[in-house]
Amino acid sequence: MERKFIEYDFGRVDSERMRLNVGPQHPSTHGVLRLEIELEGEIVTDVIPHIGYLHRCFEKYCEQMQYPQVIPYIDRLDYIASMNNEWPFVMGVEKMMNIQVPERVEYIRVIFAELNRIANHQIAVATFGMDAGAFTPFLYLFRDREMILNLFEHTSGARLLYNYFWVGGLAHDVPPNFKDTALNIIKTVRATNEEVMRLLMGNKIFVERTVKVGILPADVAINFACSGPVLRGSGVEWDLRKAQPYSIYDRFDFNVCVGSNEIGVIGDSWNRNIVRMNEMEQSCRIIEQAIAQMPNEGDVREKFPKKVRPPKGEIYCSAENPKGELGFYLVADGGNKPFRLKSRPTSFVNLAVLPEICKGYMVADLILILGSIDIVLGEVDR
Amino acid sequence: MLVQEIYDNLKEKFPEAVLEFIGTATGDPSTVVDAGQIYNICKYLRDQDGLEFDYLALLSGMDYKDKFGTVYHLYSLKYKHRFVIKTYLPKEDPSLPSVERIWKTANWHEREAYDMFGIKFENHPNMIRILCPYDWEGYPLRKDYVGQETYHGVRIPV
Amino acid sequence: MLEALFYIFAAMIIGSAAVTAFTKNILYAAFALLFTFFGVAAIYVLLSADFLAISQIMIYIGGILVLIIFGVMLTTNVSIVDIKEGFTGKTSFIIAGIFSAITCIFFIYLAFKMPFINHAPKDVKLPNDSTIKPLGKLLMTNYLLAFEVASVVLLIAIIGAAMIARRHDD
Amino acid sequence: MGNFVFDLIGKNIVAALVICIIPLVFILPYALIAILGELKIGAWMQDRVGPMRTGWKGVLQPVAEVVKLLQKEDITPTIANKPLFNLAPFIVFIGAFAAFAVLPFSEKFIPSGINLGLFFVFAVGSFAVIGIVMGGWASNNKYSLLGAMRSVAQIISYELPAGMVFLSIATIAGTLDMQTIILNQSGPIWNWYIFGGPQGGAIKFLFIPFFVILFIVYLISSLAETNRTPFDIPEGESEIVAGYHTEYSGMKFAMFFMAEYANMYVVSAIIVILFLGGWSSPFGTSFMDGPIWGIFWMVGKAFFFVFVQIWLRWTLPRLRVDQLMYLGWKVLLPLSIACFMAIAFLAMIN
Repeated sequence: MERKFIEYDFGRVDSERMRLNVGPQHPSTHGVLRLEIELEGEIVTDVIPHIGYLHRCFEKYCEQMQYPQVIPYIDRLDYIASMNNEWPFVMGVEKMMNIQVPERVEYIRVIFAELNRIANHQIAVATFGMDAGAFTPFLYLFRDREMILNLFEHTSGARLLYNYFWVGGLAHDVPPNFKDTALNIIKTVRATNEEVMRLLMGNKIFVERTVKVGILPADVAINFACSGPVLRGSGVEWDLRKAQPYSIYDRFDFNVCVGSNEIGVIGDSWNRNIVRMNEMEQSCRIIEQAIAQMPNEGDVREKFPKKVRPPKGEIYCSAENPKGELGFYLVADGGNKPFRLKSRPTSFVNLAVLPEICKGYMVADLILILGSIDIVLGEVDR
Repeated sequence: MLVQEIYDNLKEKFPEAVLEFIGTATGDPSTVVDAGQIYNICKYLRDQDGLEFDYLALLSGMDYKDKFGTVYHLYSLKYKHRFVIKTYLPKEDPSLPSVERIWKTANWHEREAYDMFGIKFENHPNMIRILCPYDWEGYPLRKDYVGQETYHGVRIPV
Repeated sequence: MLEALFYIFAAMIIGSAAVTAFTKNILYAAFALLFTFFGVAAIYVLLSADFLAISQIMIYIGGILVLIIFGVMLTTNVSIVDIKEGFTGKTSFIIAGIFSAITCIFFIYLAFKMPFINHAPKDVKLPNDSTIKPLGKLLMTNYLLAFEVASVVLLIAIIGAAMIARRHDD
Repeated sequence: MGNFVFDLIGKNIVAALVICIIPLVFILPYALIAILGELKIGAWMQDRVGPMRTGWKGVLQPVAEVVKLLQKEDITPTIANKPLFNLAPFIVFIGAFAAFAVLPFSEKFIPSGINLGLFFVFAVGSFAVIGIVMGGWASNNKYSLLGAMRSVAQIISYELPAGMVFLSIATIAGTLDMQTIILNQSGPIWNWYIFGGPQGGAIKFLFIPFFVILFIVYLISSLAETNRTPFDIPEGESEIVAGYHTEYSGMKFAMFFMAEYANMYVVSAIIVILFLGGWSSPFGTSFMDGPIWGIFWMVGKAFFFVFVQIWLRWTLPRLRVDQLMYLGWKVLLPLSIACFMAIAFLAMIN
């Protein structure tokens, strides 16, 4: 077959500038992302992200699958925060079918979602540190993440792709020592976070590297529909858990962390990460409260519908994922398969802002800015 | 503000362009508008005091079997209200104005809708495929899509 | 043994200098200079001029050669320019040949007329001690003016380079 | 003073060859130990066990890695400039190895006791620059070129503060010869230059702050000259993949690797010679002193600084290019010049 010539205009090419392909095989693109960057010396003048290397037709598959079968596919979107991913989908289907899940299920869901948020932020901060050349905090944070994954494994049987939140309940009940384990995890997480704050976030070199790098003003962030720590790092107090409380988040006392001018400038790479660090602490607080309030007895599977067959209609259900707002626009035609399931992929939307904020910085900064946005290519490409 | 009030406000401002209000028993109500007017309507929704939909959460392309469509999910961070707009497009050569100049985030969403459904967005700065390879044939999320058999000489498993 | 070393290094100098002169790739020429400079430094060592030898390495290899390579590399696509371009016709070839022949003969004549070749003592005893002390003394006494003037020239060069390299847009 | 090889077999060509080979014989096991140290110290700092499978507690891991590198396919990219691509690792290694010519190991062994030791070390550093540019350019890879350019800019910039440190020590010692510099510091521990040098009296205490500053300046510049963290910008793996040796594999990569480790030893040894008394014993001339103990002290002290480099690598993040240049030109250079002038002044009034 003859190879077609692909025409696309990426603007004027200046002969004195150098075009550099960062990725798809590059140590710090966090997956198979290809950035076509234009350099003037070491200054980045343009960035064109090319995505889709991991595209696997998620939405097309969903149209062929029955509702419960969709959940494992959803796990594979943002495979670092699978628990959180499943939530908006099952919540959407439950809303369509008018299922009120038991209290105990809600509490377990909150605890797991928050634990997974901690795990995700640990990876985000760790890999961000590694982008800056600090390797040791990476392993400290991964050591703690291991505990969270072990708990998930004991509960759901899987370490990464859990398939745990089901429509109307949960796949399994929690293990007997669940509460103690979770409290123990919180204790360790807090201790390590304190250490990481000193070792990494407060490190003079690290601060110099990340402060005033990749400044994302609040209005630009909103215009690009950024969400999660990227938006909150720019000082916008927007957290779906507070703004549109879903599930039982209105019962907990926690703060929405936003960036500040304290060390960096609002919206810079350092602030995006300090938001993540602070959110881990808030998640710990939520988990503590949830464990204290959680009912001990109750069946987590009693509300399973016999047939998952939402009535004709459509719903957009979103939840605050670690990376931002993950939503599913679900169109049901009354059958047992979704007519259309469109996801609002957080990383996809957040990545779109990258070309906007990294012009004029150096190559090394570009890598840091990319790291501070915290993308997962599984979600970008779907 | 309630969805109904926003709809009334919009209907008053654009009597011809706003076509229909779909309220469902379950799920979100939505408003169908004329595809050709989508840019003006969105601009109004963003800039009008009291509405200020500054956040485009999601732009999806749709294939309703007999027609195509686009769906816009809007938030207002200030007033914390949401609104859903829909457009319907003909089967042949679907195209409508781009809202990229209103919400930059629409850039990639519209490219995705083009990539998956072949819906063309006018005035879009860079209307090329985004997820599929640039020389892919067909629009995969259309209901009547039949995949390529080979791509650059490589057989595609079904 | 020293003589054998001398001939090895001399061959290296001439060979690499020939590469510098005749290669069509500018970068090869620049890198061949490395061996020329290094060979010259080695000859200095054989002459017991240790300070000179190390200065040769430092200034010529560490300074000038790096500068040349940078200049070649950072100038867009110079490394693929065909040097033969602009070489027009036989006339220039003949003129260049005549000039080089004259220069060559002149230098050979000069070499045999120079007093330091004809009148040098045959069995010169190379100094075993370092040359750094006498050099330093001479530079600070007899040749102080020349030394200082050289530094002024270098200063002017640095300031000029800084002026040229400065961005003019602000 | 002198050279034990010459004492043993006389001043002939065999002796000269033996002297040339001794540092090479030193570098190979040293590199293995340093690699093991890098792995194990990293593991220890990061709360893990590190390699455990090869040999007892994994001590043979570096050997396995060297064997792996030897067996690896030697890939030369088709669009690379082959002669220069193949030559570059050797030139880089020559640069590192040449410095060993003037590094004393003991009072009885220095490969070449020339009077210009410090100057020589300073000069042969430029070989590495040429080799790195050669490798980076010949790879025909943009990452390599970026890495090479960064590396050269970095090494040249940090040679200046290092040179000022050398000058200060030369001023106070009155020589550029390594052995004499060490001999000046022999005796009790407070004769070391970091503690103010051999001169006595109250003026010694005026010297100490300047020497400490110079010591820190040289420690920082040495990290930059060997491309170690936090100055590993030329090979910053998260930005430019591996910098100038992106395209190298197998033995040629091993040469670059070995050159880096050899350089680590060279700069550590120079720190020890300039500030910490070289091979002289910290207990004065009476205890644990002598040619054999000299080797122990020299290598032991140098290994401590190799350890410091490894330690920093696993602790600190990486700087950015402009910050690196800022530090080199606007902080270290003025600081070292000021210290040099102060020391020259103090030496004059002393």
